[in-house]
Amino acid sequence: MIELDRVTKKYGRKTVLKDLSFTAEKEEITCLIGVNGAGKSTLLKAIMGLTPIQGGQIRIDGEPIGRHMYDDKIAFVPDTLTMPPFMTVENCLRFMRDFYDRWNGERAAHLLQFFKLNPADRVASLSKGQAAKLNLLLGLALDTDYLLLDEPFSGIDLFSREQIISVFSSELVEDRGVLMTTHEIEDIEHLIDKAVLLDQGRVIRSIRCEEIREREGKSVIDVMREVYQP
Amino acid sequence: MKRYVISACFACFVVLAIGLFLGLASAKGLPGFRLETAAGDGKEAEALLLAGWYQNGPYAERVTIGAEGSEYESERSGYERFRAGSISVSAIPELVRLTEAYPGFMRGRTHASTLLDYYHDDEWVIRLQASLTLVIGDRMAGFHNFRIDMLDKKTGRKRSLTAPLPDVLRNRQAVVADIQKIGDKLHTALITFPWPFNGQREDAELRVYQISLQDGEVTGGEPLLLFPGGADDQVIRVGEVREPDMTAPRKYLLLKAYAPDSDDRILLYSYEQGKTHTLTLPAKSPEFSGSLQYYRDDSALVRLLFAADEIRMERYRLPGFEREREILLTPEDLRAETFQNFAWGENRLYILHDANGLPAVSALDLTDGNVIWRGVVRAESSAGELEKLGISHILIRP
Amino acid sequence: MTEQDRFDAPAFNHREPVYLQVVRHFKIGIATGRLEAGQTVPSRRELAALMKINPNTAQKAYKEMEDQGLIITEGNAKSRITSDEKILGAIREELITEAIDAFLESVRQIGVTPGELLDRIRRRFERQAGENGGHSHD
Amino acid sequence: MKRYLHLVIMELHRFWKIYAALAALTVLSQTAGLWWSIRTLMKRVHWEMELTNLSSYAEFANQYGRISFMSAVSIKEPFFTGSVAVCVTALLLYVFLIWYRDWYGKNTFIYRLLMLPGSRLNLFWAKLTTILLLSWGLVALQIVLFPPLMAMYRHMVPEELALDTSVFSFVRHHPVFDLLMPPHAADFLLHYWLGITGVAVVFTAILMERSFRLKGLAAGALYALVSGLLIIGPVSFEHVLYPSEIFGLTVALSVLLFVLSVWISGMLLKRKISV
Repeated sequence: MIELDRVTKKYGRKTVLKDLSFTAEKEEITCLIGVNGAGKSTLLKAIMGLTPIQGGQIRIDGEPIGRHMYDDKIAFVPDTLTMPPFMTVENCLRFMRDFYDRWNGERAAHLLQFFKLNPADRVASLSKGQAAKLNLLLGLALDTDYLLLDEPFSGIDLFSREQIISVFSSELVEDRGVLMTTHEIEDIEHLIDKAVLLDQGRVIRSIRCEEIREREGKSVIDVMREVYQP
Repeated sequence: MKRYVISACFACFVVLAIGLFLGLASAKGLPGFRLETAAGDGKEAEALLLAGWYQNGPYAERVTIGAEGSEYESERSGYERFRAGSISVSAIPELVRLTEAYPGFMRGRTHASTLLDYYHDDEWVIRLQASLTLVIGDRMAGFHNFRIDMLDKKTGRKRSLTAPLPDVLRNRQAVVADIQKIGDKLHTALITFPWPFNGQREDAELRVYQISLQDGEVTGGEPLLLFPGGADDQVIRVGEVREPDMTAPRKYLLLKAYAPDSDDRILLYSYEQGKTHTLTLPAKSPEFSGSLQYYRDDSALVRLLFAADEIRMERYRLPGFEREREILLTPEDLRAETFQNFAWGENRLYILHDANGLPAVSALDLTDGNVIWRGVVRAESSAGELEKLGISHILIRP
Repeated sequence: MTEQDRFDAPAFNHREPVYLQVVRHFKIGIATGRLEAGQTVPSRRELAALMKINPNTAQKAYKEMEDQGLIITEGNAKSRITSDEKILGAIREELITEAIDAFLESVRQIGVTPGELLDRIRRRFERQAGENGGHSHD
Repeated sequence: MKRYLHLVIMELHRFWKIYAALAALTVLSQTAGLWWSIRTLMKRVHWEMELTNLSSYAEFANQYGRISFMSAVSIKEPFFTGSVAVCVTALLLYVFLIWYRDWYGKNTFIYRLLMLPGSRLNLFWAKLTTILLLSWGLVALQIVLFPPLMAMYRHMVPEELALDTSVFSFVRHHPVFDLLMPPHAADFLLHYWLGITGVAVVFTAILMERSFRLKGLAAGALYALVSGLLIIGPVSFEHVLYPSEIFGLTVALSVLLFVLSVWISGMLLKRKISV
């Protein structure tokens, strides 16, 4: 379980996250929803220890975050591919293999085929969709308990998007906890277990999607409408 | 895989190249020289070093040569060069000795100055400092005080005291000429000039104060005309006569004065008797191309006339200036073609000359003028290297 | 008929629980014969991939279907669709009832009399049957 | 250790194109410079000999002196010190770029680097090692370049005019080469130890800036300034301290600064750094 307990994050005088608390369970897909600037990406970075927080605590399976978690606990797929442009796709995979003990080479090879990526292509020459797929591949091929995804569908063509979405119903995310941010919920609404709605650095609503459908006959978008346009 | 191999090769290349470079550089690249004893006691060679230049292609390499071998300036480490060039290391051998023996006591005061002097005997190291003269407008503010630091050599304990300045020094400029510990008094010899200084030192005075090392009480200080009866309206230069150890206990203070168109005068002051006595000696004649120097120890004054083709040494016994002997030396006496340079040592005069085309040094006993030692420079590899070597002067080791 | 054809993902209604929609998808499959009685069903993971749904949802759908007796699991064997005629018959019954309810709900607002409605349905039904028959005779 | 080595190799790989260019510049510039200057000198010699009716090089050497390797170099000095200056400047700039390139551009590699398993201080060590290796690589190149340059000199200058010197003498008497590749092993280590300490201090300042942005920039600049003052500090007490004390103090302070820089950098990377 990823637990955020009254997390506060400031950039200078600007408070980006205010006393923010929520949890994301293992074996579930949790989606952070919010308009741009709601603090979604910052939140993921804070969980990954990529930016310091000024208050509160972040725990993963009860332990505070730290360098021990990068190998087998948690993997992060940022919203852009973060490999140097001079590297080839193959270089990227080797880089990961070199540094991570829990790199799953078989899965990487399988994903490479599935995404139809050419190992000899340079990062600099990849299309947006290809870059997003490689980015996802680098996260998915790590055998970690949790996977964080930042806007995995933004700016990606329709077919790539379908391919990426299909990942979430596959064994690739089975047994893992997925926490992703997005502001385009339509395509994946039926896929997610839990939605956490953020606004101005606060959690304003946290829902279990199937429950809200069953009890109130509302879609996640209906809830978002209620919340964001009262 | 390729990248790993390339990186490893790169690292190996770097280590090998630099290792080879430093390894080869550490081997002595420049020819070695040695000062070999040709006659006399080999121990004499240990007192001196020869300084000169070796022509290494386009570079004139500074080199010092001693009995144990040669050392090139450029082959020394940066630290050694820094050490040699540091202002906190004195160039005066007796102060170097004191610094090495008593680094704490000598800290920050390793230089010689006209307002600072040292005395050193079996029991004590004593330093007297006169605080700087202050000039305010055209007024002389004079000294503030004397400060005396004493180090008890046996216990290593340091004691300091200050003594007030005599009023008379408030309108005179002064330099410290010498200090001597006699009993529990520190005899402090000052040369004073009227202020404002008019460029003429005809009324320069010698004042010797006795400062009590118990309570700092200052007594004495009667003015003694430095050079009575001479040098009217003449600019004279006053200085101390060279001696082997300026910190050693002495019975007499010896000052010399030069003035244009006038004889040299040597003034002797006896600490015990408090009296002065002057010896007048002929100045260097304009025709004489060599140099004239005075040198002393506690028993005699030596007057040296050094020229490339002749050395004339006169010896006067102290305190009466009785002429003891005169020594005359020509290059032939040393089987040399010319005399090149000289240096004073403890009861020694070292003469740099050539011998069959090789650089050589001879040591003269100052007491009797006998040549007691002779050394020549030899090349450790091939004799031909000597042609590129030039010795300029003799250094006395601390 | 491939697995993919049998379980092809329907367009989900976001206002209704996905797992119930999966259950209905199964029921329609059984009713239309796309799924046969006694046939083994895909594993939870396979179903999620086939229908492009969250594995947790697939799990929940199977749980619901087991509760309803739609699929049965015996020991370690793979789950199968029930061969119980009573349940299979009830599915058809339920689907028809559900469809008629929905239909009536929407036409009630227009205000048609039951006589007119039945008449129209019959005529429509016959025409469609005729068209289909004509095609098959060609 | 494994991850550190992988990082070093990757960092080396990331710079290799510019590095190859620097190496090529060094080789070409120095070779061409020496060739050109010896040619110019020999032209002058021939012209002078014709003018003064000298018939042999030996006579010329007697009258005007010989042509040493040093004088050949000094005629076209910019080809030598210039190429060295370009290399030094490039590496000095890279001390900054080696960090900032991970933050800027479309692909912010620092995300990946900070998420690597193992201590984040590995990044610091790897980048420091890279800078040192790159510097030493150029020194090594210069070392292996000297013998061919000397050979070229001997080949182009007639024996009667040549004045032989060893590489070491040339380096010792050349202010720039003596600074960058002192032949005395102790000096070599000292120079590069102080250099690497300086790089560590600058790295720390960069990490301060990366952690606290504008405020960090001020803190980093202050840290670098104070470090600089501390290093040159002992020398300004030359009238009170003995050379051995000044030397010891400088070395001790540099060790202290190095350790402090590593510690601060480690803390910043662990707790304060932001992508």
